[in-house]
Order: sequence, then C-alpha cells, then structure tokens
Amino acid sequence: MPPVDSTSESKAYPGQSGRLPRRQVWRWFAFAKRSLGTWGFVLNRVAGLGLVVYLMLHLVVLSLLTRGPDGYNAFVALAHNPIFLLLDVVLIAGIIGHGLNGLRVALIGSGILVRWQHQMLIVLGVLGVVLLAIAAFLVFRI
Amino acid sequence: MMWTITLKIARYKPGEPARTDTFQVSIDPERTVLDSIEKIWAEQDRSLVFRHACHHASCGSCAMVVNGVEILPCIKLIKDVTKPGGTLIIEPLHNFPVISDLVVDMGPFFERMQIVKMPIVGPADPLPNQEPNEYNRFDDCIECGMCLSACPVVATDSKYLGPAALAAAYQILSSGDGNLSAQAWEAVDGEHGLWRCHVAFECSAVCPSNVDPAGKIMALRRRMTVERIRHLLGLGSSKKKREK
Amino acid sequence: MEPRNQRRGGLGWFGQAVSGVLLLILLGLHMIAHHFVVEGGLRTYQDVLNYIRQPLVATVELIFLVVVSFHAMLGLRAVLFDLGLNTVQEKWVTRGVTILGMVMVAYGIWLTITLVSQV
Amino acid sequence: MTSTQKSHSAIVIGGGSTGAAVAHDLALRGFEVTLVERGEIASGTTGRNHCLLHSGGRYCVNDREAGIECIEENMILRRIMPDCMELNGGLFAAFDDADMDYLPLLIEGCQACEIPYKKLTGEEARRLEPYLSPQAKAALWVPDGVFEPMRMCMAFLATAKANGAKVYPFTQVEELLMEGTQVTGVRVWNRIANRRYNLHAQIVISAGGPWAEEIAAMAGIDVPVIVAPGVMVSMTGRYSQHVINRCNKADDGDIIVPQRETSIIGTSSWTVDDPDYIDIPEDHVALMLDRGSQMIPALKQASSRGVFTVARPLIGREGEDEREVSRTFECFDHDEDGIGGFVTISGGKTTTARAMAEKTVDIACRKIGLDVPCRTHETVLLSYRAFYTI
Repeated sequence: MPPVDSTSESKAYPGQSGRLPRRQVWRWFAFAKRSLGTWGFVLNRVAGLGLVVYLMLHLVVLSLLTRGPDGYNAFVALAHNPIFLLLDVVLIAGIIGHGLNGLRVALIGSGILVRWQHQMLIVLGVLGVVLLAIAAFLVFRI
Repeated sequence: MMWTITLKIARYKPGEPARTDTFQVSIDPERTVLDSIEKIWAEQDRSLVFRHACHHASCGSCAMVVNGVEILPCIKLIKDVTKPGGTLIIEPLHNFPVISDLVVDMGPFFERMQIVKMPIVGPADPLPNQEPNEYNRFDDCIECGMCLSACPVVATDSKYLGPAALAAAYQILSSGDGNLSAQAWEAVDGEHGLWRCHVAFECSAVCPSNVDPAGKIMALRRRMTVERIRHLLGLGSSKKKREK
Repeated sequence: MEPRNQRRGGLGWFGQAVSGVLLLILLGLHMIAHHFVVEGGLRTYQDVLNYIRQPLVATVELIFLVVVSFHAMLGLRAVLFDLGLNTVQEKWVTRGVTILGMVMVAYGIWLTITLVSQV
Repeated sequence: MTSTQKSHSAIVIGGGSTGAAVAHDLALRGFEVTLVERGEIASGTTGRNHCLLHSGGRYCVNDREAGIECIEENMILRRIMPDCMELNGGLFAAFDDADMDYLPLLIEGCQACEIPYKKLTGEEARRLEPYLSPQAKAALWVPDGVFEPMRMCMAFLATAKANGAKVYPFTQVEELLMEGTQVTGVRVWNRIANRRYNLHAQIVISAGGPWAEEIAAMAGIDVPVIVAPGVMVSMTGRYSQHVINRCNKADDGDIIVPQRETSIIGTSSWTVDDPDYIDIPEDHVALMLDRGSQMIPALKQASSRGVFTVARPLIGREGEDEREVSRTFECFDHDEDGIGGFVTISGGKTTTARAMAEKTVDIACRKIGLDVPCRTHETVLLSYRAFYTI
C-alpha cells in the first residue's frame, strides 16, 4: 500500500467537524427508555401541534356561520354523533394535558419547584385524568 | 462467580456499512460494563475501538449508550444492568458524529465548552470547620457528553448550545465575580441558547456526576427573566444595585 | 448587567409562558360558556348569533383569539426552530407565523363583525 | 510554521503522559511530529493512575533521585498547567509508633530533596482535615497536588497540535520498519479506518510504558520492563482536601487522593506478564478499604464508586522486588544495542513526564546533530479542550 496522505488522515479524529449531526426528528418521540420529563415533553409537543391543527379547523368550521343557519345547524347535528363526541374527548385530553404540563413548564422555567418537576408531573397527571373523566362524563351526558 | 453475557455492539468503520456484532463474554458481575468491553477487545476483537482512560468517572471519555440509555460504563457494574445470560446493546453516544465503532467526535462538545470557558477547577465545598474558598477541586462536570446525547433538542437543533455548556454558564455567573464574554452571552441568551430547552430533564436524568444541567438551565432562565423584567420596568439590574 | 444587543431569545419564552397562563383562564371560560353550560353541548346558529352580539362576549372572544393565535404561532415557531434551521429559514419561519397569526386574527374580527351585523 | 517543510521528523509511539510530553517537546523544537497511540489518549497506564501530582515525599527517603525529579516537575507543572489541578497540598500522617519513627527520615529526605514541608501536630492535622483518624499523632505537610491524567495529556497534545504535530489515536504499531540496522518508520494499523500503512521519520521514539518491551522486541532489542499493576478504589464523597499519605515506607493502601467529590484509595502492587487486560484480585479491594479507613475512618461507611487497576511500567528485570525498584525513568538510546534511529523511554511517573520528554528529546536531537534547547518548562500549555477543537 502506498504511504497514506497524512493530511487526509488528520481529519478523521480527534474532533474536526465541530458540528453535530443534523435533525433526527424521531428522537423527539423516542421516550420509551427515557425519564418522565421526556414523556412530558412528548405530550406537550404532540398535543401542541394537534391543537394548532384543531384551531385552524375550528376557525374554518365557524365560517359556516356566515352562510346562514342551515349549514351550521347541520354541522351541530353532525357533532352529536358519538364518534364526534369521542374526538371531543381526545381534544379535551389534549387541552388538559398541554395546559397542565404547560403550567408545570412555566413554573419550572421561572425557577419554581424545579426540584419537584418529576413529582409535579405525577400530581398534575392525576389531576388531568380526573378533569378528563369529569369532562368526558359531561360530553357524553349531553 | 462468573456470568456469561452477550454484548451486541454497534460497529462502523468509515466507508463501510454500519453493522452490529455479537460477542459473548464471561465476566465477574462485580466488574464494570467497560471492563467487559475491554475484555472483548483484549480477547476477541482488536479492531473494536472505544474511548476510555481513567476507569473511575473522572475523565468522562467512555460514555456510551447501553440498552437505550446513556451510561458511564466505567462505574456501571455488570450486575446492575443485566442478569446471568443477559444481553447488553451497546451503541455510541447519540447526537454526535460517529467516527468509528463506539468512538464519537467530541469536537462539537468541547467547542461549546470553549465558548463558555468554564474553569475546570473551582472552590471545594468546605468540610466541617473549614472556611469556604479555602480549598479547590475539579468541577462536577466531567465533560462526558452524555447530556447532549440524551437531549431531544440537540437531536434536531445542531446549533443548540446544549445542557453542559449552559450549566457551565450558570455556574460561572453564580460564582460571584464571574461573567461571560460577549460571544458567550450571544450563545447562552440567543435563540439557540437557554430558551431552546424544552424541560425534558433528560440531561439531569443521565448525568453521572450530579451536575443537574436542567436545574441549572431553569435557574439561569429565572435569573434572565427577572433581569429582563427589571430592565423593562426601568429598575436597572439587580447586580448594579447590589454593587451600590 | 451586560450588553443586551440583539439577544431576544428570552422574550419568546416569556411570551409563551404568560400567554399560556392567560389561555388556561380564557380557554376555561370559552369551554364552559360554549359547551358545558349549553344544552346539547353546542349552541345552535341563532344562539351563537345572540351570544356574540353581547359586546362583552365579543370582546372576550376576540381577546381569546388574539392570545390563542399568539400562543399557537409562537409554539409552532419554537418547534420549527428546534429543527436547527439556518438564519434565512429562521427569518422566513418568523415571518410566516407572524403573517399566519395576523390572518387568523383578521379572519376572527371579520367573522365577528359579519355575525354581529347579520340580520 | 506548518506550511514549510520541516527538516527533522519523529514518530512517537504511545499517547500516555510520556508520549504526549515528548510530542509537545519535539514540536516545540521544530520537529515534524506524528504521534500514534493504539487506543484512546491516556487509555493505558496514564489514564488509570492515581491522579497524584507528587511532591516527591513518597520517594525522598529511599529514592532521592526520584524525589528530586518530582519536586522539580511539580513546580514546573503548576506553572505550565495552572488551571487544571487541585492544589491543596498533601499530608504525610503518622498514626502509630512505626509511623512516628519514619517521620524524622521523611523530614531528612524532604530536606535532602528540597521539598518544602511543614511539621504539624496531630491536633493541627485534624484541624486541617476533620475526617482524619483521631489516632493521628503528627503530620508533615508537603506540596502534593491532584491532576487529571487524561486532561494533562490533552493539554500537552493540544499544544503539540497547535505547533503542527499530528496525533492519531487508535493507531497501533505492528512493525518497526528497518533499513539494515536503522529504524526508518513504523507500520501501523489504523483501527478507526481499519487500514494498515507505513509512516516514515528520521527517528522513532517509543513511549509505550508497560508495552515498551513489546515494541523494542520488534527491533530485536530487549528493554527490561516489569509490569506492576496496582489496584485503586474510588470512594463516593470527599473526605479530605489534602492528599493523605501514610507516613511510612511505601505499602499497600498508603494513600488517599481526594479528587472532585471522590476519594481514591491506593494502591497495591504485584506483577503480571500481560498488561492488556488485568483482572482485579478481590482481596486487594478489601485491603485498600481496610488500610484507607485506618487513615480516614469515615471511608468505612462510604460506598465504592469504581475499582480500577493500572499497569505501572518499572525499569528492572523480572524477579526484582517491584516495591524496591527505582521509580525514576530511563531513556534508552538503542544505538547502544546497534540499532539506529530508535529511542525508548520508560519507567517514571506522570508527574515527571515533562522531564522524561526533555531528556528523550535531548537524545533525539543529539542523534541527528540538532542543537535546540528545550522550552517545555517555560511554555504554558493550551487548554486541554483545544485538543478537540484545533
């Protein structure tokens, strides 16, 4: 083998790139082996993006109002379909999850209860489930 | 007593496709994961490369991902991560460029530490009856890179300053007269600095040396927010006030 | 305590936290008023019109829309910035979410005016 | 500096403290330097050492030469690596009559080696170190320190790289290339790229520590190296600020080095043939804990953070008592064995790495008729972090 060009060798190691690899978006959601904090992060991210999409849909649906009573009331009737009600519960779950965890993130980020972030997640999680149960009851009772 | 365990080690050499090699090794469960890898290197495959030096959690070079979680294998005992006949899946740190097998390019990490320029030696906590600042010691951060590997934001934002350097910045700022250079401020308080953190606390979960980077990022955030509000209200900075 | 120049990274976070807390209140009101206290869970067409024509309700709803749009767009921007964009892309993302947010608010105002003025 | 072709070239085998210091010294003296290390930097003996910056107190009684080297280098390293050490001093503490008998010998040794010292009563020592055993009768303060071996190597190599040296970790020497009786280079296996190739230089310097014997054998030369491992136990918690030495002649478990939030108890000593993988004798760990807690009883309750073993390279023939072999270093110019262009440096300690490098590079210069003075004692090193960013 011919003598190796030492300049090309010197680039291999140690530390030459200075740049981290780019974008492994799937790692946002690789929470299986991770701590509870990551579950909170994933929840916030998924629910947040979901709620942005929902917000858009919600605004578009409201435009039915400008077309008079028939179209909108037809939508209201459709929305009483059990599948729609189930979606409502999912929506409420997203709101509660994002809202309560968002509160936790805001508190921690203000330096409040930082040491208790883990416990806070559990307490808020329980609170969220209770709230969701009440909301689901209300949705289906109506 | 010896256990026979299986190690599935991620292999990669430049220009070749990545693969996983399976090794069986017989080892005392009281010894460390790093010992098992060194034993495989010594007895089975000398082409295996991995970083290691001090074998007592001081140099920070051997960090890797075992069964999906960052560990410092030099202080992780076999018996604590598996059982007789168990399997360990060994990968290089995530979020770093892989150079070969388990060796990653630490350049990006040290570049970030260089920006902040944290002194590696600081005051030692006084023992009973000792004065503060009487003695010094190495900082808790051993610069192993595990926090960057575990961070979900580092996974997608290659410009993020990351947990270790942000924790270092907080350390400097809270050390009395410490301050950061303009370049460091830009990195710490800019778009890709401490405001990029999304509070997954994964850095603190994996840190082998009690640095608690996430806690320090949050403390820094609080400090900056208070400063900013004071600034907006025209109260001037709290530091100036203290000096008067 | 140090030159502050162009560093505004913290404003986004602060805005997100404040708007988030506001939303907890506003969204709670919105949900209760529109869904939980209402027979059948959704107001019918005429109910909506009657309701929105109250000035206080219209104001609160519009404030809600402004805050929720702000929070949503800031959040979207944060997620996109997490992707490690280059400076040009970042500029376009900021412009994009600003415009989108403004369109949402403008649309809301237009919708409210239209509904209030409907016979 | 790097753009012009340098007229002198050297290959350094080994990326421990000696090799790193040699590469730095060579680069400062204008050599074109290539360092090859078969593993990671400091992954052999250096990385696993005790982290003790010797004052020389340990050697000044029996081995004055080593004691003098230590104190001289201790003072130099403080200057050239100022931000990278815990400099809290050390105590030689006496706990029983035998220790008290050793104390005057130690003081005499310190005087002979010009090691600064201060005699303390047991009470004074315990005021400095509250966890010290109440048995402590007296102590001698000496300027011991604590460093991080890997970062020390990185600082040497960062500076060497800044001066144009090329550093290749994970590159193992498999063969010394010879032309007649002259070593002209090395054939290496680059384990990163999994490729083998030749590197050439005017001079090849082996700083292989316990592997120096194996490397020299490639040229048919016998270098007498005893591989004497020692066990160390790193305990969770910092129980002293000073390095605590037992005021007696070197023995198992006679030292506790505080580093960061740990206390490292060391060390035992035995001999092995193969330094590549060393099993830890279980009874040595218990011995360390037992002996260590005689000096600091609180260690009995502490938990172990890690147990590790290091392969010390000692210059001497098999069969010699490894505790009695001098801890000084030796530089072999293999011209004396009839082989040109090849130098081996072995023995010594990380504390004296710079002095070892100075002597080695002096020989290298003499061999090729170069007259450039050594400047490593006055050259402040770059940050170890620069090793990865240059």
